Amino acid sequence: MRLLQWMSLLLVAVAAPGVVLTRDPKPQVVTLSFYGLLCALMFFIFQAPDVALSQITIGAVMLPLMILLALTRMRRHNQQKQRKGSK
Amino acid sequence: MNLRARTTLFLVSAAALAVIFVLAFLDLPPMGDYRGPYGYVVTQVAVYERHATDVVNAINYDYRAFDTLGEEFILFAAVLGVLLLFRPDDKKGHKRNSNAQEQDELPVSDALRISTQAIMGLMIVFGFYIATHGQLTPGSGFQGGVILASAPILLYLAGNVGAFEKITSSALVKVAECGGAGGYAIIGISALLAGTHFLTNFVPLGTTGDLFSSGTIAVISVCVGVEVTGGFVQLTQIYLRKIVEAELRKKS
Amino acid sequence: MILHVPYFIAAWIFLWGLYGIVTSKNLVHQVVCLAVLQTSTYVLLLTVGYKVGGTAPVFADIPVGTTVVDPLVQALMLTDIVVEATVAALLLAMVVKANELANTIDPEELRILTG
Amino acid sequence: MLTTLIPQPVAIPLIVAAFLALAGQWLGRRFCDALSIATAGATLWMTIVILREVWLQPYTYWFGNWWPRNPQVALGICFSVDAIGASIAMLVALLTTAGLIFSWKIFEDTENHFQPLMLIFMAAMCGFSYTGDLFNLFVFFELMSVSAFALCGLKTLEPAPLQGAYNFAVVNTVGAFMIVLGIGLLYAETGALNFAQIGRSLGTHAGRPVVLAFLLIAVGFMAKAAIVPFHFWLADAHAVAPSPVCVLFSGVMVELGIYAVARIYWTTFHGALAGHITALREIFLILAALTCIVGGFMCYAEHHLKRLLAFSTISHAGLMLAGIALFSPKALGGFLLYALSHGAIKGALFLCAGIVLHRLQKIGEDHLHGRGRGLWFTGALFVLGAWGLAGCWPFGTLLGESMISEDAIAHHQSWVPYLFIFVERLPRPPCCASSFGFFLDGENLRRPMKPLKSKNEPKPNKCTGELRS
Repeated sequence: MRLLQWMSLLLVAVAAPGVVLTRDPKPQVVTLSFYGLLCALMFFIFQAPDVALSQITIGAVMLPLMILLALTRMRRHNQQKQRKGSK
Repeated sequence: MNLRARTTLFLVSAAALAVIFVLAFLDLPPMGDYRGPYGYVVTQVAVYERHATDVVNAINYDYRAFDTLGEEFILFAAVLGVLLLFRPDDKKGHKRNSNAQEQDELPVSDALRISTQAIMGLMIVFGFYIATHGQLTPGSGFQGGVILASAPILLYLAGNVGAFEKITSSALVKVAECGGAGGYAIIGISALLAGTHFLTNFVPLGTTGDLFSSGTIAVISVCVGVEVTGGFVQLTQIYLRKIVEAELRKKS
Repeated sequence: MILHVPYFIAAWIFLWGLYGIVTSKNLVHQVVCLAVLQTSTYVLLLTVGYKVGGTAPVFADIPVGTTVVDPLVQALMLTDIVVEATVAALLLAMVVKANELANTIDPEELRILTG
Repeated sequence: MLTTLIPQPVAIPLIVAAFLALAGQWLGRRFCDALSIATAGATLWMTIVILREVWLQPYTYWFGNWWPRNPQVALGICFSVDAIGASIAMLVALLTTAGLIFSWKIFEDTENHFQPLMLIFMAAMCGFSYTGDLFNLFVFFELMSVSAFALCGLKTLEPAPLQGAYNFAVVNTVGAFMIVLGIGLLYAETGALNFAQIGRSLGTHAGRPVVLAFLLIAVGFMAKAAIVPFHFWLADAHAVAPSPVCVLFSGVMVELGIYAVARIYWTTFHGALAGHITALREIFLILAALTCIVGGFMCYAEHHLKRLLAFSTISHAGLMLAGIALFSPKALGGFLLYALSHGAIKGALFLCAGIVLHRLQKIGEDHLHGRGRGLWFTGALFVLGAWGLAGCWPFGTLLGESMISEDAIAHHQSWVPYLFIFVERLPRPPCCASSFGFFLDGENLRRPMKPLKSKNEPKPNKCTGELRS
């Protein structure tokens, strides 16, 4: 149990700079989702199942999904802009 | 200020901040040495007083329910804000495409369609289960609501764009969001009418461990679930709507 | 000392998130960094409420009186998660809208454009 | 009486907001306006009654009827309403009512999202000034922030408002997370969230975590109050937000940030930090002085009317911080007087600015309206307001200022009065002049373009009349 706790804490500690240093938003969504899962795992190991469930639904699914949708919408807008520009 | 200057400034202040943090944290009780008293008292009395077995939810929806009321209205205000931001051209686009909703299927393989629909059914059942069993097991209205809100997206993934559009832009979503949030506050006010303090339990507590136990905790949890479903459906649908419109236009 | 390391991890994550926000060249990236910064509060609260040998504070299968971890910090974290998700949604909407109006999501360029 | 009344300034606006957001589209614009104004007015009445009841004796209200148990462990959340919190809540309700009346005809295209957000904003600020629980304070802080971000991005046709709102949101959210860290530290030390209980539990000794917790929480709230390292968002946000929203931002939100620091200090840290008080006083006073100076200088350099007012808010925030930075009851009283009068005056000024901007924009569009008595009346009000901000007789700013100054001299900080002179007296001539110039130029520039047409001057503005009274 002790070992698991330390491992989950260290994983989160290592993953956080990883997310920050992924400068391109699209891969960053993937790392963020993974980071969210790691956090959820940590909550679970630290006996916080309620929080773990929230974290999985929000941090690992909903938030990356919203970012992905926002990115798609922005890309679409930029493409339309370019098409209009080329015409 | 350019990037380099900002980074240097940050590094200097971060170093100072790190020293302060380390110094202060060394004096905290070490991990695993929880001193209380809040946790000790509440775990002793919660099950007895509130007939709820999940103490976290007993705190969230009863002892500190007023916090949760604020929290739900944070979500409510954020949804209003997002709707406000996307107000003008979305309205036009919506009108333009309301007739295009009849032809609604995008080409995807049958295997994908059937499996996503099966998963969607599972998610809905699971979301309902989580949202209604908040007082007994981990998870509550909030988590259940988020699960329910992500179900329609599977519909979109399965290529059933028209159905997605129909479900997510119906007035029901709005009713759910406002009704859930308002209902929570109304439950609080009802306690005043019953002659006690705001958000006091005023319904029978039931038997500990039953589905219909713990009084207002279960009711509030369901309210929150309804609101969160409505709120998050709107949040995701706002982005998807534009994309959906473009795809429908491409097809017609 | 070793048992204080989780607190240091919280500070570590906080500083990394702050670093990301300060040096970000993309508003979406900045929003994600804000989410990372937020997780430092989770780590801190989790550590504060942890009790050696405690189980989850759910008395469905265990009798009242068993050693459990502190339920209050978990309730606080739940609120925290909601706050983070909603703020992020609002910020993302602003970023999308800014991109539609100014055609850029670089904070520097945006600052030049808006004066 | 009080028992049923105290939760209602928070609960009623929230319920009405949910109702309006749902049913507003079917009920029609005028009905929504009327209902929201009625709600704000009712809240104003309730806050006044509460203020009268708690004037002499603070009152503690336990939500969910969870009274503290033996030995003094509070499981629930409480509102501990005292005269200071109650009067600030009254100011909140007053300014919201004024802002809602002002916006009767301005926002036609907001799809009934504006009034619910204003009501939520008001409820959050009322809750913020009443609450007696640390985490509840954070929740209302966030509720206030989120509705403020949304209101700030109301005009979505240009990128500048969005950028202002975005910067505002990021700075404030980082501040909010610092507050959570501080709460976590305090909870680790004391295992409580109730102000009074934490205070008792800390006793008279403060370890390093407690000092850090106080600093983190204070910094988080000061980000909201636009104290110097965090001042840059305020001018952006104020310049772009619509005028009725600016009224609330400048009139109360900034004051609430400072009030929160004072409240937490007096209810929680007063005993524990007594040993560090001299150092804290120095730090806070230096921050206050910096804020005053930065705000003052930027005030000189500014010509945009709303930005001018925004920078003046920054320098006055510095003064108010000086009021609480002395950490003495008398200066706190001075702060309260100063905050109340500054809030009312600044609110009136922003409304005047709103009238001017609105009117000139209309003139620019159709050259129809004359600029007769209405605008002169507004101009006169504006100058009167500027006079009040300068801390002159008969405004409350003078009394607040003298209380703070006397107390500062008693604490051997004799330079604080000069700070007041710097902020209040020196920039006033240029400000008044520039506002005069603004009104006069507004007249002169446009006169050649079209002859004055109108006797059809719109009705004199109710909101300005009400605010001054």
